[in-house]
Amino acid sequence: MVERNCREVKIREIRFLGTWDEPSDFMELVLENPGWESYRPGQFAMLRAKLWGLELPWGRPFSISRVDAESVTFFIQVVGRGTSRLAQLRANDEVVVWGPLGNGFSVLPETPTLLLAGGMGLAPFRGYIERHPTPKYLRLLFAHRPALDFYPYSDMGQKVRAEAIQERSTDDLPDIIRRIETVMDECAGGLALACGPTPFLRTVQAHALKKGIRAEISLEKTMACGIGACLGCVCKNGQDRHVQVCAHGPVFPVADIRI
Amino acid sequence: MVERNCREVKIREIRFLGTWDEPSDFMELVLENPGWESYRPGQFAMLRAKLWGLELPWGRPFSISRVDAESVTFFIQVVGRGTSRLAQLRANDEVVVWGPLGNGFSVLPETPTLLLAGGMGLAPFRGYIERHPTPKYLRLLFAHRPALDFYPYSDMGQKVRAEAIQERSTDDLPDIIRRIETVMDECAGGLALACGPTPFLRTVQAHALKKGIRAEISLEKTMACGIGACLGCVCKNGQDRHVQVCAHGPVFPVADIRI
Amino acid sequence: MDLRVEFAGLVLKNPIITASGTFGFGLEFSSFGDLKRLGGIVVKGLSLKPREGNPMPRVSETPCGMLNAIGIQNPGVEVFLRDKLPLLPWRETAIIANMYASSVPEFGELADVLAGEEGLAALEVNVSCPNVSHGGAAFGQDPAQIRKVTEEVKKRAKGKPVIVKLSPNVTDIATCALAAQEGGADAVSLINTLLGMAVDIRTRMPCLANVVGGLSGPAIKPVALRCVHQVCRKVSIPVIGVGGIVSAEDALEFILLGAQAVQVGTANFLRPDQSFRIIDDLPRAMLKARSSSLDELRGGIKLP
Amino acid sequence: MDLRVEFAGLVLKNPIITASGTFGFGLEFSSFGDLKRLGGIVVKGLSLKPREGNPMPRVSETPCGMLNAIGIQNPGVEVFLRDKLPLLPWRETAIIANMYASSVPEFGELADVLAGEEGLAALEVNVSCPNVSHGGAAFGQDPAQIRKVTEEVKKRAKGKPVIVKLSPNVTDIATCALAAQEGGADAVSLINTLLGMAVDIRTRMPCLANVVGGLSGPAIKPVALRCVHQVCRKVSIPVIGVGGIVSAEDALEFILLGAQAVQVGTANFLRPDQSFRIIDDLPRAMLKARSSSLDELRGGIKLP
Ligand SMILES: Cc1cc2nc3c(=O)[nH]c(=O)nc-3n(C[C@H](O)[C@H](O)[C@H](O)COP(=O)(O)OP(=O)(O)OC[C@H]3O[C@@H](n4cnc5c(N)ncnc54)[C@H](O)[C@@H]3O)c2cc1C
Ligand SMILES: Cc1cc2nc3c(=O)[nH]c(=O)nc-3n(C[C@H](O)[C@H](O)[C@H](O)COP(=O)(O)OP(=O)(O)OC[C@H]3O[C@@H](n4cnc5c(N)ncnc54)[C@H](O)[C@@H]3O)c2cc1C
Ligand SMILES: Cc1cc2nc3c(=O)[nH]c(=O)nc-3n(C[C@H](O)[C@H](O)[C@H](O)COP(=O)(O)O)c2cc1C
Ligand SMILES: Cc1cc2nc3c(=O)[nH]c(=O)nc-3n(C[C@H](O)[C@H](O)[C@H](O)COP(=O)(O)O)c2cc1C
Ligand code: FES
Ligand code: FES
Repeated sequence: MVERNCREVKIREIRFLGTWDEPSDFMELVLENPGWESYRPGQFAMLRAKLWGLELPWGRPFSISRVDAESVTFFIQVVGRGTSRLAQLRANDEVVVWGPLGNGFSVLPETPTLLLAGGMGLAPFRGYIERHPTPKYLRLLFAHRPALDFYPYSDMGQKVRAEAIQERSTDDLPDIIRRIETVMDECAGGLALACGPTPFLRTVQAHALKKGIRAEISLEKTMACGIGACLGCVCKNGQDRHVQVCAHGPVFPVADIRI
Repeated sequence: MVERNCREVKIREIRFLGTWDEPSDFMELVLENPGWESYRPGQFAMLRAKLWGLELPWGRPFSISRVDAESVTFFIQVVGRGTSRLAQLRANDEVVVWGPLGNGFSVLPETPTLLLAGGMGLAPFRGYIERHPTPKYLRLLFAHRPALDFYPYSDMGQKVRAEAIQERSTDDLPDIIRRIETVMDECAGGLALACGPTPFLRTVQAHALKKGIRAEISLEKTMACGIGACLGCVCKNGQDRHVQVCAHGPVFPVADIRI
Repeated sequence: MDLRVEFAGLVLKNPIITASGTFGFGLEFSSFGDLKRLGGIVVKGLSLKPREGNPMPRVSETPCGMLNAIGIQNPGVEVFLRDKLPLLPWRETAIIANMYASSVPEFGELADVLAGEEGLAALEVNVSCPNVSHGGAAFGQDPAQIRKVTEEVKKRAKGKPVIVKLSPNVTDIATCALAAQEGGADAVSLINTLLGMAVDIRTRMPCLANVVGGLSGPAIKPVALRCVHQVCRKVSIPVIGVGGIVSAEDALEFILLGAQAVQVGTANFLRPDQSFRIIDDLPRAMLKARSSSLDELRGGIKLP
Repeated sequence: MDLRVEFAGLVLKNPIITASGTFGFGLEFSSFGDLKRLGGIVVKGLSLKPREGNPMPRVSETPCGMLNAIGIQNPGVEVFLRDKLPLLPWRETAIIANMYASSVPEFGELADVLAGEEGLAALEVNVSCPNVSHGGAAFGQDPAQIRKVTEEVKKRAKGKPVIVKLSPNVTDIATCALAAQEGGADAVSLINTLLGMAVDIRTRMPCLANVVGGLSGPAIKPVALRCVHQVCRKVSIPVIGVGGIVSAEDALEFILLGAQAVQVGTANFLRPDQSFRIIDDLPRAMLKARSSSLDELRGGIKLP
């Protein structure tokens, strides 16, 4: 495993992918690689811009979206105080990062693997696809609300069999849920990996448990430390015990966690 | 008098004049002019960068250094939290300003007027010289510690009779004090205006009172509101009453204030 | 959107009142906004005689907050009534006198002077000033004293609403609020500042000449919300929320907990038009809370 | 520069101790710095039996601070002693057990279990947790209870130093400190968190499932400094300063007021190597305070 560390690195680039709903921007944040080549997709890092000063005492967790020799990319939606401050940064500004943190998704070569992404849940799968030893076994189902151009989807769609469904209104939800269940059934002998909003994960979890499909889900919780120390990000595990999502997850086998 | 207002204006330029002593930078901050053509030199404004967020709840007071049709210039030394955040700004960033605030220096046409500046106290005299109806009556004495290049002195020296004395160590102080007293004596029938650190002002005040020289001094106090409301910036006046430096000053006739 | 609020005999255009000591006598702000637009103005603390206040330094900035130890500098109640009040738009905006005294009889005397003034909508009794060696704080930390002061002021208020301003520097603020209610208060306002301190390691001196001072600003909002929550559940009189409010959302948080109105203090230093901006922003914040009526929102907190 | 401090039978490499609940069991931070470099580590609050703690959400960020209502989730003292303590560098760094219980006898039992452990340098008695409905807070707000708990723990501590951690949610913290001293405490640490609250106007719910929680971080530093000042002037036992410390300068502020050492809490979330950075930075901050010795600086505040 790579050594977790806490480093100050420079921003190489901030690419704005578009503005959806006030004040929600989508952006890719490209940082100098702090030495994370051997990260496992599904792992995340805590980010903190130096200009936050003390007003926001916590870093913010983001999935590591992709890593190459020189850089690390995060795919970020502006939703609040920290993310809007990140959006104000410019190339060469410094950010503090610590990671890679938590557990990544399982990688089973030559096993049909279904990637279920809801919205920003797409982020970790970019690196997952890039690093998978047998990408032709991968299949991506992407459920989204804002237009597809805001996401790094087309890139990913070129590498694996991919399908996107848009939720234009809540009326579309039953169809989407059905579609998720259908593709999960189609992959039943393989592995299903999911990342997205909680209701989305609930659908996946319920169906996987019902059909006995091997599946893993990546949870999102507000995090203060990101390293298992504050006990602020817990969920109940299979034994009804509180476990830290940052340290024991964020990726859990579906049967091991209550959401 | 110009209407005081509170406006968000863009930064046109930040010119770094040099770094003296860690972490002390000297810079000129040029902002869009919020409509301050009729300001009176010696007046100040409160500045607040939007990126301060809530961590620093107060604006910061700076003398208005010069104003032209399009812009307002401040001359700023980085000494702490607010000024170092100002130094991180870039052109087109927004700052909140309110002003012009307080009282400016007296302007007496065709009266020999001595401008006594200590360090950053040079700032207001730049505009004073530019706006004076009879600049040939002006004379500038500038006491400084960092090298002269860090200050907008040469500009000013071209317009009026000027002299700079550097304090290289505290051993130089007696000479500087003597020099101040000598030039004050030379201008005794006119007006002496002083802006600078408190010990500098004390020298000027003591000598002016002793010799009955008409003189005004500009005081510096930590300010929260800048408009006379919080009572955080008071000094005792001639009647031993607390008066707000921001609203009753920052420029006071020497006899009216205790420092 | 109708933002009017009525309570304790007060009728306010909107729930945004400027807090004592942070808005001067109001006039200082008149070039930054129209004072008539404010829900109310609580003026700087007034005493019977003029007070010079504490020595300098009196204020110190802290992370997301500030300390002050002004020591109730004020020109005295007579000068206020003669020189300041007539210039304020008291017919259009509730002007509230903040009262400071160091004994029960003195509070009574001060109430006598203020009660007859047509221009004053209410009296706010400051029993919680941490910045004067005796008086203020001592009163505010003892429920029996709070009750006595309240009774005395109420007796002489000639029907004007009496608001008692409470200190958070106590083990149990709800008991203090109850004492005010029993003393006849028409409302309570809370919180005054938290007792705090700052030091400068270079000079090795406290940052305030008074050594300790009152902490205010966004830093204390969580404490203020907690106090308002505790008090709203204990008393039947109206509550005015104060502490760390800088935005319309912040104001609605207090109202959600049951406050009738709020006071904006330190935020007036963020920029002098901040109270006006908060008022402008209230309708947008109401949308965010999915509400079109303050009455609907008020006290609507969903507790587990 | 010699940064060693000795007090209450403890010998620390430097005055920087990590605060309970913010540094886990220490091991979580071992890849961000060498634990042996710390002056001490106070581990997460321990109870006799394992505790699951409060429901989620448990934490909420506030301006320059945070609220927590973890509710002393911990695996129980046995698991700590068996699985965690042996992995800690207890020969090189003072490991301090933070004790939580809901009655005097329970505190006594817990002390019995901990007292014999070679790996523990001291016991810290948490009589000030605001996040558990009974016990914690109630104890910490009553000097008589503080004294009783202290006596009980001290009696069973087998000579290990007993530190009593005090709550700021009281009218008079110095009296609480005196009660600890009279009960036999070897030192007091202060402050624990301020009782606070946050609400979300969109959901209309409190941000914490527990409704109220403890406020910590830079926001509370002025309150912590004031409390340490008040206590240092009242007690003769050593004082450990806690609350809002994020930098070496902050640490020296507390020492200037008389603290022997400090604890760093919320700052560990700013970045996980922050406590180590504070230690690295101490010599520079000492220069700023024109001092080359902590003993020279300690209590050196110049009061008017
Ligand atoms: C393991 C993990 C991986 C993550 N990966 C990513 C990622 O790759 N890309 C990404 O953009 N985000 C990701 N997130 C979510 C991200 O951490 C949050 O969006 C971010 O912390 C919000 O910070 P903020 O300061 O902008 O919002 P805050 O100011 O802290 O919150 C503002 C408001 O937004 C709400 N809010 C918080 N998070 C969200 C959300 N996700 N959606 C809608 N509202 C929200 C809060 O409840 C609050 O009311 C991840 C989270 C976790 C735990
Ligand atoms: C009317 C008026 C006009 C002013 N005009 C100018 C001007 O034209 N140009 C300019 O650069 N400054 C000017 N100042 C001073 C300026 O306001 C302060 O330097 C500034 O507010 C410091 O803010 P900060 O946040 O960087 O420092 P803070 O973080 O608030 O303070 C940091 C530390 O620096 C100390 N400190 C504060 N001010 C000074 C100082 N002036 N010198 C040395 N140490 C200091 C503080 O005591 C504190 O310990 C003026 C002040 C007043 C009252
Ligand atoms: C500079 C200053 C002066 C104050 N003076 C008074 C006062 O005279 N009377 C009073 O009751 N409260 C006074 N206060 C307290 C405020 O009215 C308010 O209760 C407190 O600041 C908390 O609100 P805030 O966080 O919005 O500032 C003062 C506060 C400040 C910052
Ligand atoms: C998440 C969290 C958990 C805490 N848990 C404990 C605890 O178990 N026992 C205890 O005595 N204090 C606990 N505290 C209080 C801290 O030890 C410390 O007293 C307080 O946070 C103030 O210091 P700070 O401002 O540096 O964080 C906790 C604080 C936080 C933020
Ligand atoms: S974020 Fe601190 S334990 Fe997970
Ligand atoms: S800065 Fe507020 S009165 Fe001068």
